[in-house]
Amino acid sequence: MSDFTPTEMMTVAAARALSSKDVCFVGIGAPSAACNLARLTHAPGITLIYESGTIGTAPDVLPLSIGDGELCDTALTTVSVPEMFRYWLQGGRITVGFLGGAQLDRFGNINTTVVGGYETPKVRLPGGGGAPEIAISCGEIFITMKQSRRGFVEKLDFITSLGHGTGGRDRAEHGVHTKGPTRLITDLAIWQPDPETKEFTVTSLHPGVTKAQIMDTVGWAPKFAETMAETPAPTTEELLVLRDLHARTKAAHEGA
Amino acid sequence: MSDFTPTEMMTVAAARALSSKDVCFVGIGAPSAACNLARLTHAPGITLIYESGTIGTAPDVLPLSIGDGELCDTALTTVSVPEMFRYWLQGGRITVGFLGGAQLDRFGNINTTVVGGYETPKVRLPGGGGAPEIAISCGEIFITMKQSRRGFVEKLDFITSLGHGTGGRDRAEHGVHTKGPTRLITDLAIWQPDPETKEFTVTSLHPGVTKAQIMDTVGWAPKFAETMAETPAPTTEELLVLRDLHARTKAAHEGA
Amino acid sequence: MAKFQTLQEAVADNIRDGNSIAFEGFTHLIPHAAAHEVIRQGRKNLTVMRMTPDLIYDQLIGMGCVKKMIFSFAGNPGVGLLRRLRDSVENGWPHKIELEEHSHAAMANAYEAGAAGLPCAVFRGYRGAELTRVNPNIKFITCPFTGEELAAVPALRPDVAVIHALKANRNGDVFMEGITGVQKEAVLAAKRSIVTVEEIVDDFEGVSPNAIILPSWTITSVAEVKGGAHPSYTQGYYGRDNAFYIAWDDIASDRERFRAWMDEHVMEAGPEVFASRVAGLMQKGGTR
Amino acid sequence: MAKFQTLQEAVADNIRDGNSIAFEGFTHLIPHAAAHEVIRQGRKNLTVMRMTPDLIYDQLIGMGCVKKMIFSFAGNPGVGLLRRLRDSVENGWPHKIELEEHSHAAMANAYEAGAAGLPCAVFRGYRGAELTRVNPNIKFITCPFTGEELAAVPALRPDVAVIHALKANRNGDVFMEGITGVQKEAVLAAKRSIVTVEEIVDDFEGVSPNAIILPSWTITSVAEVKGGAHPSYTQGYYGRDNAFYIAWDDIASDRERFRAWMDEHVMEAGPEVFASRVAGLMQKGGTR
Repeated sequence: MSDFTPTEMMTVAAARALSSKDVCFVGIGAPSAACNLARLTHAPGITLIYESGTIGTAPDVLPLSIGDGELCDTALTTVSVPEMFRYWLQGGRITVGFLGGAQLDRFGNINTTVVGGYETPKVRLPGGGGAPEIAISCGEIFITMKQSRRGFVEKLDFITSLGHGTGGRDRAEHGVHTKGPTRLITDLAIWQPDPETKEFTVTSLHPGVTKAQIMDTVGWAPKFAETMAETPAPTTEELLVLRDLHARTKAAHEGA
Repeated sequence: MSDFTPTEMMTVAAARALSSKDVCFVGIGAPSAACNLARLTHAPGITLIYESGTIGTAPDVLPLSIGDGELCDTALTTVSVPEMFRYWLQGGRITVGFLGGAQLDRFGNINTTVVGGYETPKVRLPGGGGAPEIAISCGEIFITMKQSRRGFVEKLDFITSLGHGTGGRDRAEHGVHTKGPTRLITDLAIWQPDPETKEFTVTSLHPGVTKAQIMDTVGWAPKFAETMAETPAPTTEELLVLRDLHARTKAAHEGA
Repeated sequence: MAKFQTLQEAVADNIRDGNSIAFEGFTHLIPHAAAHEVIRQGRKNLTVMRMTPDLIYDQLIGMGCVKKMIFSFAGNPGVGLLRRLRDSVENGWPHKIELEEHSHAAMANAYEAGAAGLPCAVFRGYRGAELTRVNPNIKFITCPFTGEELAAVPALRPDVAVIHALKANRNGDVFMEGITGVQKEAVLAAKRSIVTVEEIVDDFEGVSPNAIILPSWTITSVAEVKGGAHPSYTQGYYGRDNAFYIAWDDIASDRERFRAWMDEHVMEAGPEVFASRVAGLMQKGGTR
Repeated sequence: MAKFQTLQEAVADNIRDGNSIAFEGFTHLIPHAAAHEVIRQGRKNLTVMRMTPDLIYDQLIGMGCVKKMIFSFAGNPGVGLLRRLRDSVENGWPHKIELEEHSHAAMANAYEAGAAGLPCAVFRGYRGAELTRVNPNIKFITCPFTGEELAAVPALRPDVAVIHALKANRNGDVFMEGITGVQKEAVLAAKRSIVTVEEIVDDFEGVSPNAIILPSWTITSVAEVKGGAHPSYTQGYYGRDNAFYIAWDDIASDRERFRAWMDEHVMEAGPEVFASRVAGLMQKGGTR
């Protein structure tokens, strides 16, 4: 089974970064697929938390929304949303939070608020939701996003949530002592922040991806690690489990 | 049934001051008896809340502690203690709170902390518990206490909870806009604060009680209203219901 | 004590032009039937607040009911953007609404503070986030013990909270379970409240001693509206109509199509249509 | 993930001389067996915190384990004063303990702030109350929106939280119901935690989706101790031993009698005695 899509590679690479010891604050979309893939393969002990209040959930199909009944039905317990944000997120209990967005810069700052000016936007995006505090309260942040010049920009139109700020020690100077974005997993590569500058650097190219492809899909001059790995292709088991999950999800959401 | 004890008169008088519209924050002892007597007689719709978290409770026997299982078993629901103090007490949802204590002054300030100095007390009392915030957050406060020179003092050894402070507008000057103590119900009389000075004034003597008895049991020169009422004696029904309640309680607590 | 009313009466009695209203429900239990009744009764100049404005706020905005929205995430969950909201903000149709934008943590804490009778909520938030530049209702205070800077936002205290719940008993107490979001806080923070319920029962048999119950005396009006959350869902009654959420993206993409849909399904309909909308979703209701 | 241990192991592994410990339980579910084990293991210089220090704190203080106590109401509920506490504070026997005294609202908010990872709790409290004069850990801050002064106290973050609960499942998740006080907050605020439970079950059948459950990964050690709350109670298992609370007043009134009781029932006993102590209280367990 050597055939796989870039999105599948992204999801599989994100899933591999998780372990049974993690407590994940899961967002809808790629993060949800990655976290549940990890749970169904190498990380059966992983704890998945959705901001709707569901703790230790194990959905059989992926939720369409952050609060599908499936999440509550399969959770260890479900708490109120104020409790979720106070005791569980702000309480420092989450090891990995997932973020993504419309725009990302080289330091992992994210924009999900507006394209254009805030008062008279070209596109009014949904806004931050949980992101501003997910970004600062989780032990570390994984970002999953497909690469494009529209999304990977030199300068954000709006800083919805803090990554490494202007780089270097800027994050800590905001009084934020969690690690921030430690991994950017795209459809083309895995990026990690430079230990000093905190600029995202490509550390692993997905199978068949070239440096030129990376440069063509990023709005700045990307840095590459001196020794880059090649991301191992999805295994047969990973692909089977992921495709099964998506097939069950599709059937469930269309079945209404 | 003309025979009744001063404690029974106190409990009955306190019960009569409550209505079906009240939401009461109930303490153990006389307040608990009074609130449940009201519920079992003229105020069946009254809502009783105990600080242990039980809301809308209807115990068949009086609890020995503020958190007896009986309170939870008969409650509409039971919430956590932080929620009780935040949403229900501080939220301004309580119409009547009950207080009592070791020492009381003429302005309804109460001491349940120490007799003597704070650092080297003669008697270390239990402390305030919920009282400091019950005193300021409830719509009004009823105080139930037996009169004695030891308890009704010229000056408190320690101000555990605010009544009318130094009188007049002092309570409002503390930034407290609830009514505070509106009624002091003792084994001998009913007292109400003077509208201007806020000093407790005897407005009704219990049957057979004389002014001299009041003066003998109070550590200051007590004020009497120009026209004092006589508290109506407990009715047969009130006494029957109260004694039944106490008998059931005694049987339950000794029965273990 | 809660009054049992029809939804029409409850909305007419409680919701007036210019009021601030929280229609809450976090994906689950969103009070669609009540929002439609507000639109039908033609209320205007509302300040609406909600953590996750989705279809009902797209509808309220598109129908011109809203003056200002306080929110933290405005999207069609799992589908995309809200097209009527965008049309208002980007093009001023039918008019440009005012936005007060927060994070989820801020909104959740602000409802909590409202329920707790506090003037503001204090939390660790907004560090390095640009909303602090555009929203003057985000301030910072200093912990008097550690010197740490903490975010503060005003408590949310709506004129009216509107929620949907599973059941009311004959006394007017209301029971919820599952994903309960900030609904309890919204009701306790509000001056008045309307609760629509799936059914009115004699008593809440077999529920936990710690069940999430709002006592009757904390609620203004209770109205039975079967299916009243559709296309949202009610745990144990019917599932989420995901297909409708997906379909909405198309309906809302065009002003004419939107108005036609609203005319047919809201303006010329009534709360009674909701029961039939969920008839096909019963087997997806979740069980426990 | 919680470790399943005997109570002896759990206490030995988690509780060290000089630690700060919250033994919580609001009348219900007070962890008596665990406190007795701490006394038996001879721990000293403890800073103990608890909203309602009652018999277990009287015992810990009388046995000389305590250096400092943080509390809001120290009484034998419904019976009277705590005689060993009084003997320490008034006469210095066996030594004088240090007191940090708060109101219930302050303690409850401080545990809540601890669970929420905040440095301090903010609430409307202490106005006109003299504790503000004697406790430097009560300060005031100003609401940046209204100018209202609000009380602030440091968050409670004990080294160890010790609680008693109804059940654990085989994964080490813990289930509580009834009057649950501040136990969840205490565990979430603490660095480590010990939970004694009435029984270990395969799964929590039939509980509410919103049941009060602490996930295994939030707990350090779980130990099964049947009757471990006696003379407090466990909802649905056994009732409160009111007669023992009344009897304690006499036992604790005299230093010799106290020491003799502690020797016989604590120092020369073990956690296994608790099961027999509740045998006669089963019919009073409360049902629902």
